[in-house]
Amino acid sequence: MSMIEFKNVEKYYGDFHALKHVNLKIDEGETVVLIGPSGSGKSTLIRTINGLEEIQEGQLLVNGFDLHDPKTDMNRMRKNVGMVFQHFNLYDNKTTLENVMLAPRLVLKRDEAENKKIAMELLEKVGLADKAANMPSELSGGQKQRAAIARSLAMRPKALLFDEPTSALDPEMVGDVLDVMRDIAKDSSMTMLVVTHEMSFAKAVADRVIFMADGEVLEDSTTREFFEKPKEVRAQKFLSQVEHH
Amino acid sequence: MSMIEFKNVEKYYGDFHALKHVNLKIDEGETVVLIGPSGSGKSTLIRTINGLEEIQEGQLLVNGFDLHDPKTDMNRMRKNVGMVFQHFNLYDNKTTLENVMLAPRLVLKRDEAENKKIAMELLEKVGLADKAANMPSELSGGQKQRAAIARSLAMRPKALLFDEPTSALDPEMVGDVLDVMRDIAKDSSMTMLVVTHEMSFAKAVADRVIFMADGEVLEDSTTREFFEKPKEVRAQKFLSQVEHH
Amino acid sequence: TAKKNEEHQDTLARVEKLGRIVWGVKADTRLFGLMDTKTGISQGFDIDIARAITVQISKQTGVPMSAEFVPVSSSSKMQLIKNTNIDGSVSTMTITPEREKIIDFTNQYFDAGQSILVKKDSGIRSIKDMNSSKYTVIVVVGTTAATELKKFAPKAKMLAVQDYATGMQALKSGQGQAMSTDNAILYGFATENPEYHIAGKAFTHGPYGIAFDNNQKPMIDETNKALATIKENGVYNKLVKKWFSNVPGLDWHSLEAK
Amino acid sequence: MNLLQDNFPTFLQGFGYTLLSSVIALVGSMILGTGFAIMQIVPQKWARKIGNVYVQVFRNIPLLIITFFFFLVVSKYIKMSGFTSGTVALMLYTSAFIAETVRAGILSVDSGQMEGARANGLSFAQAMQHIVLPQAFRISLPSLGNQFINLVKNSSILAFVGGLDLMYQGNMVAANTFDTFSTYIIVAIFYLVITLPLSYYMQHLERKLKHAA
Amino acid sequence: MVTLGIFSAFTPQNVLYLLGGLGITVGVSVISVILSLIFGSVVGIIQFERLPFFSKFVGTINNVIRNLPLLLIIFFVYFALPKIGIHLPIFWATVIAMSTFESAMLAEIVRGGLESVDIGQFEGARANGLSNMQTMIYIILPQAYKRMIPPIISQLISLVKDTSLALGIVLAEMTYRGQIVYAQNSTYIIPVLIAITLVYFLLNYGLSLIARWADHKLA
Ligand SMILES: Nc1ncnc2c1ncn2[C@@H]1O[C@H](COP(=O)(O)OP(=O)(O)OP(=O)(O)O)[C@@H](O)[C@H]1O
Ligand SMILES: Nc1ncnc2c1ncn2[C@@H]1O[C@H](COP(=O)(O)OP(=O)(O)OP(=O)(O)O)[C@@H](O)[C@H]1O
Ligand SMILES: [Mg+2]
Ligand SMILES: [Mg+2]
Repeated sequence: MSMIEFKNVEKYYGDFHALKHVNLKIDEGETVVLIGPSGSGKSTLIRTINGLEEIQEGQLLVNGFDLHDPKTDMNRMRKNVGMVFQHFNLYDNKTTLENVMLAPRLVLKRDEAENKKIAMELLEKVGLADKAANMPSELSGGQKQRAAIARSLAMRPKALLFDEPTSALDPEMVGDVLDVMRDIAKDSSMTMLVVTHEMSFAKAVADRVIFMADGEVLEDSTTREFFEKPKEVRAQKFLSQVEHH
Repeated sequence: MSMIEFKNVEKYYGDFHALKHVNLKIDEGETVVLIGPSGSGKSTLIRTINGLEEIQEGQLLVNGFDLHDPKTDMNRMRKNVGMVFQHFNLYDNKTTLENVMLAPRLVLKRDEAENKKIAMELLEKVGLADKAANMPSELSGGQKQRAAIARSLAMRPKALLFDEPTSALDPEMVGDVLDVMRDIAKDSSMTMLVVTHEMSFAKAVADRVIFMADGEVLEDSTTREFFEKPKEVRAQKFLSQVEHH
Repeated sequence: TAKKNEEHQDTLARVEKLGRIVWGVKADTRLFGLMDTKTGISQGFDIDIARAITVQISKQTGVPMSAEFVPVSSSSKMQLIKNTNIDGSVSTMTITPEREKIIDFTNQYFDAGQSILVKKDSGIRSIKDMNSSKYTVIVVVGTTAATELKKFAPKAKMLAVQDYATGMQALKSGQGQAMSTDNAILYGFATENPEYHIAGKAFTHGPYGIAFDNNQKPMIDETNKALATIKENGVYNKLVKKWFSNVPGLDWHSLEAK
Repeated sequence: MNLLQDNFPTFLQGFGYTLLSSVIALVGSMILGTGFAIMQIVPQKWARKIGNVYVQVFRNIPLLIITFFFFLVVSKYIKMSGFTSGTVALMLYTSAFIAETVRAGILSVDSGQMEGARANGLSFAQAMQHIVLPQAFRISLPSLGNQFINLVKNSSILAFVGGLDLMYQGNMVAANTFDTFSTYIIVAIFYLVITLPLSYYMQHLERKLKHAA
Repeated sequence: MVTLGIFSAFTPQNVLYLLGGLGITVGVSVISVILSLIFGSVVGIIQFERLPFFSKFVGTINNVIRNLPLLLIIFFVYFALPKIGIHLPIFWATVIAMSTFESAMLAEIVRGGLESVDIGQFEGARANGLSNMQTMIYIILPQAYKRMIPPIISQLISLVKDTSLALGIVLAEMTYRGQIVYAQNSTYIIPVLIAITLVYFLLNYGLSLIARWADHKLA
């Protein structure tokens, strides 16, 4: 069953055509990596999936919800789709633990004791149990990102979206975050879509790689195919640049 | 004849001992590079030389003026000592040309026609003649720094102080600024004291290198001596870090 | 506690020197001093009296003087005299012993007493009916009514506003059940607002005087003399007729100088 | 200072009413102001328009006229005392300024906070209430404090409508004693007792926030 | 009754009378604006300069004035100052009271504006040989004022609105004259209040548009 499906999607920022005729299907449990040069529309695409950006034409189905239909209840849809941002976007006014517990309490009305238990388990899992009582400003970048992942997981989403989760981190922090993500990807019921420049992560974890440029999906292949012989010239060029770096 | 002379200088910020027992002599026409780890007191030292910071003990002679003497006329002293800052500090409300012309007009009462001629020559020299009418906000970082240098030169100072003039610049801008500085250093009557991490510049241009750490001057050697066999362990360590980078 | 005022110059000398008398007059009080929006000068009995007095003093002293008018409010008129912003005041000002300690009054130029203005259908017949905490009586800051009210209806609440215009509006919008001040002033409002009338007889006696700063005997004497003259020569009665002959329910002849 | 002794209860009563009016108006204007601040940033165009018109109107007309309007016009239909009229006017007037302050505060909260909360499943209202507003209030605390100081000062408008406040009682004492100089000095001291410490505290807060930034 | 008021309240003579009040409102405002810009700048600069003792002293006085109700200051200048021999005609008493208060408010804006100028601008100028005074006049003030235009205009809007308080001492400005007009006939009250409100609104909204335009232009 497909978890996320783009059908002839067009997205404009004013006059600017940011997503051009996108067709894309991601099945439940799949782990997909989305790559492409800066400004190609990766963030735009991923943000449309949980409704942070509206699309202007086509159909976008997420977990059965039609996002282009004004009658769709976005808040209900979002319960099932988590998102992790480049700049973490932790709640600056809440402790790490409260960051994780807030949405389940408010949205899922999860029982307080259970909520706390689940939250602590998740913080344990991402290696932050000892930072539960700290404020985000007291965490390092890598810790922030792991907290943000725990926060997303607490909602028990069916799909998780990552928008360059490691690119704002100091190099020594990247590993920890990727480890956590790898862990999540192992869970076969979780659908993951990840924008990243970490090619080693993509090679190791992704089932499929999607390459975008100028708002278009240029290539959509299995990981092995993509890294061994990318079909598109621009994808080849992009790969050589990224790996060289 | 010595242009700048520190004799047992002590400088405190409140309780913090920022310059410890500094003794230092820089002769007229010398080009000296000052290096050291972050927080070692380089900026503090260079800022005392044109009176932006007060010293608490010892004697500091600049071009014959005793800076620790409250009777010293700082404004007169400053006519002879220019300074170039890391963040340029151009006058944001004046054009490039006006930045260069303002101090000579107000302080030296230089004749307007002559002032303009000199200013344009200097802008020519730093490669900014075509930006004379632009506001600082319209210049790139490298252009700003070159304008700041021209502004300092317009006062025809005997000494020029540089506090990390290139460290706020994008890499591709650094070269142009260093070129201009190299030019100035060639003028044998100009005394230059430069805080920088650009070791290639130091090697090529400096007569002497001074190494500071924790508010103390730890080493004061000729450029060749310093780079070939630094005496101090900390200087060795520092060099290896900087050059590795 | 009022300070003595020796340092103030002699008012008569001042007005003679400047050739004008600056009178403080009301601007919001029908019949006595109501601003004429066309001329920007108040019109009313007080203004006409001030004019007549000025003319008369000019005659008496042989110094030609003009009358100038500055609008004052009940709350500001005392201060303005003390501050010599105005030379004198003809502004429905009741002569009271407390005030006489601080400023000087001439002989009375108009007889008045405090009353209440109420809605005709209110059932209130006199101030005594209002001695209850369920009633609010509207007064103007700095008037004698504010002090007198405490004696006659101690239980009633008091609402003091800055001027009569606001007071009347406040009465109409139900901020209080009565407005209390001199009957003479209330007649003006009753004329204007037929659904309101004056309830009961005046419960105080408080004639109006023309006021000057204290220790101004020469000025007081000149003014008293002028006042007596216009009462004698009929000018005063003409003004009474001009302003009060059309007030419903008022026997204006009783106001005439005998 | 006989004057102070003789009239102390009067001054104290006035002080009490000034405080009471200020606190009521503060609470009311915080609620209203926050509401209108949010109206100005929601996606719905019509709500923004209404919010904007409200703020512009109340910011640009004198408080005195709003007060008169309630005291003389509205009270014909809804009974309200001078104190109430003045306090309501004060509340509406101040709420426009608070709306501006809070709106600026909200806009200065990183947009990532709202996005993070929405993506995390919170509704717009929940995200506002739990995440954005608390941060916005913190940022705008110094200017909110200054609004409160203005509010206390502006409460002197009650004197025009018999609001029993400090200024009103001061006028009464001045009218009775003619000792304007001492009276107004005493009134000034009473006002300063509230406003001056607040004002110094706000300056301190402002400096602290600036350093933190 | 209300509709009747609307037609008869605005006779030519009433309108002229109210416009005269507008003239006084504008007159008081303009003079006070000029005075308070001058004094506010001086006091703000003194506070900013941190001169030993003097700046603290001026700052304290400024804080006291700033934290008093303007209405109190108006009453004080008109009713209390004469006690110590200072007599002012009503127009000037209003102007002095408003200028005193608004200067204190503007001084705070000026101080804040100066403090928001990057310290590097001072250092650049000082190192370039400019004196303190020259740095202030040629470099700091021009930059600070540019940034201060919007808050200064908001303060000026307050000033225009606050002229209405002078009705407390019977200055014949617009609000007072409005009262006089509806004292003639109480059905005039609603139309007169609305008309006055509208005039203030247009005056101040105009000013705030200028502020917004300036903000845009400078950003
Ligand atoms: N809110 C917006 N308004 C207008 N244009 C926008 C907006 N957001 C993005 N764009 C434009 O849309 C294009 C795609 O942007 P997007 O952020 O999706 O790229 P990206 O692939 O994520 O790039 P990067 O790798 O730099 O994050 C860019 O040209 C960008 O300038
Ligand atoms: N105004 C100040 N008040 C208090 N401490 C200060 C001040 N300026 C600098 N310091 C402290 O003095 C020490 C020396 O600072 P300085 O800026 O001179 O170092 P630096 O060698 O220039 O470092 P960097 O390479 O980072 O510029 C540091 O510990 C710094 O924190
Ligand atoms: Mg992106
Ligand atoms: Mg430094």
